[in-house]
Amino acid sequence: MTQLADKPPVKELDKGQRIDLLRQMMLIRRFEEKAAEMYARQRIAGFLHLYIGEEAVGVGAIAALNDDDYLVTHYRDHGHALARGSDPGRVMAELFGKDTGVSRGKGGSMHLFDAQRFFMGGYAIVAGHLPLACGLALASKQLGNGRITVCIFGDGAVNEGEFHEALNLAVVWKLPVIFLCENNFYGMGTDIRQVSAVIEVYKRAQAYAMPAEQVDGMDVLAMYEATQRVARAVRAGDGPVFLEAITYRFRGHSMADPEFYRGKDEVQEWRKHDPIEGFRRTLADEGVLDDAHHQALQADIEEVVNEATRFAEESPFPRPEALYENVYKEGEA
Amino acid sequence: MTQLADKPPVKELDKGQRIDLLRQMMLIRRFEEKAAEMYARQRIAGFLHLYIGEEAVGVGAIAALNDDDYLVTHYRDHGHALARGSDPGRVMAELFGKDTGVSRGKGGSMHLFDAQRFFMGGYAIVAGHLPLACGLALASKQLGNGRITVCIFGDGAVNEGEFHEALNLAVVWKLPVIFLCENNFYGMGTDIRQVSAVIEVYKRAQAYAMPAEQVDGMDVLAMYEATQRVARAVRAGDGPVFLEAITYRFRGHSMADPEFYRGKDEVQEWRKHDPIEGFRRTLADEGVLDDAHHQALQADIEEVVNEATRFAEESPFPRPEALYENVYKEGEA
Amino acid sequence: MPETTFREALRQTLREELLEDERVVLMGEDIGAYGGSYAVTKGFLDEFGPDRIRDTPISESVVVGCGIGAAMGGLRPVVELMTINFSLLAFDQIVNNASKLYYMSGGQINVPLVIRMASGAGSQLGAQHSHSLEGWYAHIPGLKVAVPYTPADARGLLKTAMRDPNPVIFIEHTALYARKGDVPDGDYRIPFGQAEVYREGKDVTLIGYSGSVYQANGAADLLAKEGAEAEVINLRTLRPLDVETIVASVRKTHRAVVVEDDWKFGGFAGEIATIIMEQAFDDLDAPVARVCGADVPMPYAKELERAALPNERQIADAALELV
Amino acid sequence: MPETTFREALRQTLREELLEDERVVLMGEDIGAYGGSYAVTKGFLDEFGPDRIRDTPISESVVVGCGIGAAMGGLRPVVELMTINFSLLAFDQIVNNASKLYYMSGGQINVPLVIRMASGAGSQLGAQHSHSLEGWYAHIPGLKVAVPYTPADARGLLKTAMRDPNPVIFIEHTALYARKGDVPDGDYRIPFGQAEVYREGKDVTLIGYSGSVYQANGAADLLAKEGAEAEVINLRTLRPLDVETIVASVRKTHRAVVVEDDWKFGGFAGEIATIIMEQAFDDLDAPVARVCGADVPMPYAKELERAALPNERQIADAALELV
Ligand SMILES: Cc1ncc(C[n+]2csc(CCOP(=O)(O)OP(=O)(O)O)c2C)c(N)n1
Ligand SMILES: Cc1ncc(C[n+]2csc(CCOP(=O)(O)OP(=O)(O)O)c2C)c(N)n1
Ligand SMILES: [Mg+2]
Ligand SMILES: [Mg+2]
Repeated sequence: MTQLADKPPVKELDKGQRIDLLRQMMLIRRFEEKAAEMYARQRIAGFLHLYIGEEAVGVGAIAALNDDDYLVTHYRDHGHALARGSDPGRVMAELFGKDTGVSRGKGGSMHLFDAQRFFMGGYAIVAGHLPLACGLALASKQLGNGRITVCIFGDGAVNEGEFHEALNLAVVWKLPVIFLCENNFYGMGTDIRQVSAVIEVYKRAQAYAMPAEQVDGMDVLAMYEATQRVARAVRAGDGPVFLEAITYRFRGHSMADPEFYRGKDEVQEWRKHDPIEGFRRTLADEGVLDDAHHQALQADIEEVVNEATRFAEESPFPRPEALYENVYKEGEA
Repeated sequence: MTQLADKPPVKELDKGQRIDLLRQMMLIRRFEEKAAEMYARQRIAGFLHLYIGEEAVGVGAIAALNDDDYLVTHYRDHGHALARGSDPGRVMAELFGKDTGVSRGKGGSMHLFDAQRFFMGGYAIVAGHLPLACGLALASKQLGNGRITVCIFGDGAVNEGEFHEALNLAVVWKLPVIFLCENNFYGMGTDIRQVSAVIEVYKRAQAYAMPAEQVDGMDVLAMYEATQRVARAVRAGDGPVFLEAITYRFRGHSMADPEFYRGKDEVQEWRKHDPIEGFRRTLADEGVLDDAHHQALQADIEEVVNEATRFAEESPFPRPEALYENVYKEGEA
Repeated sequence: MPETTFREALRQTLREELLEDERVVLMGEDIGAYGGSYAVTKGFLDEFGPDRIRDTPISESVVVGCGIGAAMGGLRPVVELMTINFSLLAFDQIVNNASKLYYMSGGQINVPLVIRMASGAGSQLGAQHSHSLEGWYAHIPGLKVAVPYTPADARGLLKTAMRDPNPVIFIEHTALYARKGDVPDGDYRIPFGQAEVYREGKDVTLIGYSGSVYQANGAADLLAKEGAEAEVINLRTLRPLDVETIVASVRKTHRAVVVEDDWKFGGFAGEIATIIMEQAFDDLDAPVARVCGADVPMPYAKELERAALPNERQIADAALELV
Repeated sequence: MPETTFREALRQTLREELLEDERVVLMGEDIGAYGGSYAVTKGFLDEFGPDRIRDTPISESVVVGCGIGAAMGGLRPVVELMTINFSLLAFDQIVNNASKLYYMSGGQINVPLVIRMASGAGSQLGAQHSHSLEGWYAHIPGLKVAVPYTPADARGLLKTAMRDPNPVIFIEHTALYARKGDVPDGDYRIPFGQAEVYREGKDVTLIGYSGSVYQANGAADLLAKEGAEAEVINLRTLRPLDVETIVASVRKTHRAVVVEDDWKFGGFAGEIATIIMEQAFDDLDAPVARVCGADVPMPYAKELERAALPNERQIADAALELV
């Protein structure tokens, strides 16, 4: 199942593939708008972190990977799971805490897992998953299965000690990892300028002599291009690479966020760079996607999201016995 | 008691002061040779980490500080305490685990404390004291007492997450700290080249836009010069500075070290750069110190060390009740 | 005695301390611009400025270590760790530095530091965000651990913590922030090591702390309906622990149930049960019972989470089994 | 059954595992060029090379996290943390990732990882290097905790740990490395959750694990001279805990003393004592006694350290008080 062949360079993407990138972003957007609605209707609880505004980062990057490349990410993970191909119904069911959810209702929004798709989970301890990425990459290297690991985290994770330890180890052991930082300028309510000695995050990688670059995270093709290119080098055994995606979160940190820390105007300014609307226009200008086609896409996605919500709604909750299941695995390793 | 005035530039050091630098290095060397002897005679137990070969780093740096500047260091701390002026008898008594020891026999070799001299301790968790340095510096800044904090650690500490967190915070809050790394190329038995992505340690500071430089740690005057110069800037409020002292440990990591990991020839090569013999020659060449004077120094130091050992030997062990003392401080803060 | 919330009691007390003592400095993630993840420090940044209300990077280890160093250097820092879950990243600083400095230095250096952290589960935050680990802190000599239940506790224990020359772990159960109660004003302090008999009874002693006093008290209501008078003890601090009050109550009721959100196996409830056995063995009519969290990582699903936490009915039933 | 040391038993067993399964990889500080701080991995680097014997930076958190990820990715990693003191820096990885992944993922991802760490005090290493915190690991659902005492335990429990699909914390008391004993060769495995009745007796049950079995047994010798027959139990694993063997013994002797190096207050000894009370209350002639470490950070001075650790005489006296 390992596909050593890399994904095609961005210029070789055909119309269908490019429209699919738009479709994926639209799906994530709509899915999360619905999730927010369901949160308000108390179908979903706990923390719900929306990816709205950042869709191009995950969609562009993940499309450039092989299906069996490992993915580990933080708690803002709906978009990453959907981009990896997880079933929207099972993801929504997880948010609802249903037994049919990708994590059987035990993980919730912050802990989506889909091991079949090599989606190794969303993690809620900031930077706590970076070390796991090193380990997954070490395993791939040792087992020679040609897989690379992509680890997604935010600008806030960069000041955790584990960020430092993980980047150093990845370089020292030449591990096949892409560290992908979603720099949306805020860690919860804290402005990166207030807490980071160096705010161009990619420069932090210099301390480890790790190749690093900044990418426009509002441009899905730019994300695809950069990821596809560095993935080849990483898969070839050149060691880890660091990508900083410049992006912005249009919504609050989580559903509870009063957003005292940033101005409405700043948010408005960024909304002008909406990655979905922007890419739709590009495709329209290029004559790849006309309005009729776009409306058809919207309608189709509306249907998928409604179906996913219906599925979640109608699915059963975990049985009471489930409480004590999956604490330990039986048998031998 | 705060002395805002800085120490004089290196070229203004008079003969007496320069001879004293030599004397301090000689004292540390002799003190530790005796400690090793006492360890063999089981007067001292636990871990004993000798500073032999690295004396110029601590002596040069500490001489360039004010007496009330804070000092925090790692477990290889005898040299630092003696350079700060702690009584050799009380330091030896601590190694003996006596009640007269600087830490009342409760700390041991790795945990020398002399708060009166603003020597805020030796710490045994690698990099665990870097955060404390930030705090001491924050207090000085907030209280406006003009003190700076010098934090000494090894090359092995730079891969700990706390190193990263501390350097970032120090820059963000513009804290008056000098981070002084004693790069002796090995962390216990591990060669820095095996575990550090970037082996020129001072370059790690770039990730935080912290001024950094490399200093010859076998040259006591070079250490004094660099420390005196950066201490002025740090005290003036320019923020933290990073110093990397290139040095070498002539003995094993601790008394138990079989030293499989490095060649005898390498050690021999470095011994040629003995900081004490080198500086003695310089002073001799300059006519500052003749053989007679040097022998007098040696005799004097022999006496000091013997006296310190006698004091330690004759001092009482802590009373049994001491076990339960100093767990909690009584009264109000 | 104006009525106010647990959150507001903390806020007012911290504010008074900031006004009273220049050396008091607050540090933590999102305590400034964001206003505190549980709004305890709301408005402080504007009132006291960025030098005293310090938003930190997401770097728990250096945040706590910096608090320790600042305390060594003469400040009276209050570190907010957002939640106890993240304190695991600062564990080494707390265990190896804060708790040991006074001892290791032979009494030369003490650490007057307060570390606040929200604790507890119950709002479907999942396995990594639902810990109740205060028992671990109570295990460490050199630390003190405050576990307020009422808004009055919040004020009285925080005032005491702020004047303690030793490091204090201050636990705030998230379920309590919005709860109201009378709070004495002025220099109201609750000494550490003095539990409160929250409710008197003669048939069984229900022992809780922080959030679990609520379930214990609810169980006492059920028991009252079912004809048993339960005494409810609010421990207030775990270290020092008020053994006297616990033992005195058990000598009277001859039965005890310890209630704790944390996992039972190897948890702090076992310490309380053992101390009761050690000191009131002959007074016990039955073994001390424990009602604690289920021995599983916390699940997200609402009903599973509910089933994983101690509830009134379980506690009442455990008590009835002893009677 | 050749006689060998605890250290050598571990070394041979690890070597066999490395030879048998390509997926076995060792990672840790100074396990390669240095030969292991306790010489357990001596010679491995030469025999198996740097890909399988991986010297790591001093970065406990990523070392453990990398071990977890490697296990997720199909390897059978063994992480050596040098000592349990440094595991505090990897605590978040162990508590929040290793122990919870199988549950959080709804059973999709398990973590077959062994984390070895030296534990215990007694050689004057001071406060920061003398912890015995295995009880904390035993508190965490999702982990298993092995605490070998004899060289045979070392081999048998490590073999079992290497085949467990779950994360195992493997504790090696530093006082045991040089101790000798008979070690069965071949595929010798000791199932987790089966304590050993190390010595039979009818008057009192002395319960220990890891290093403390030694003091318990020494106390049994003293008691024998003083006319009491003590039964000594070697727990072998703390999680799972062999409650049956403990309770069966107490049913016979009616008295128990739990011995633990760690601090008593809030320690694991309290769990054992409570379980005995819960399950054998009517068989107990006296409260279960605990002999544990003194409630202080570990002092350096030899005599103070000795006084801070449980010793034969204290244990014997505690037992005699019950008889
Ligand atoms: C170790 C840790 N500290 C604090 C938190 C609380 N917290 C959750 S998300 C967050 C901000 C993270 O910001 P960033 O990494 O930039 O990701 P973003 O939310 O912006 O996508 C914080 C502080 C946490 N989950 N883990
Ligand atoms: C957190 C932690 N991990 C591991 C150790 C064990 N250890 C003690 S000293 C040492 C090497 C430190 O090397 P370095 O920082 O270069 O200082 P040096 O001994 O060379 O002066 C190690 C790994 C420790 N004390 N603390
Ligand atoms: Mg962010
Ligand atoms: Mg070194």
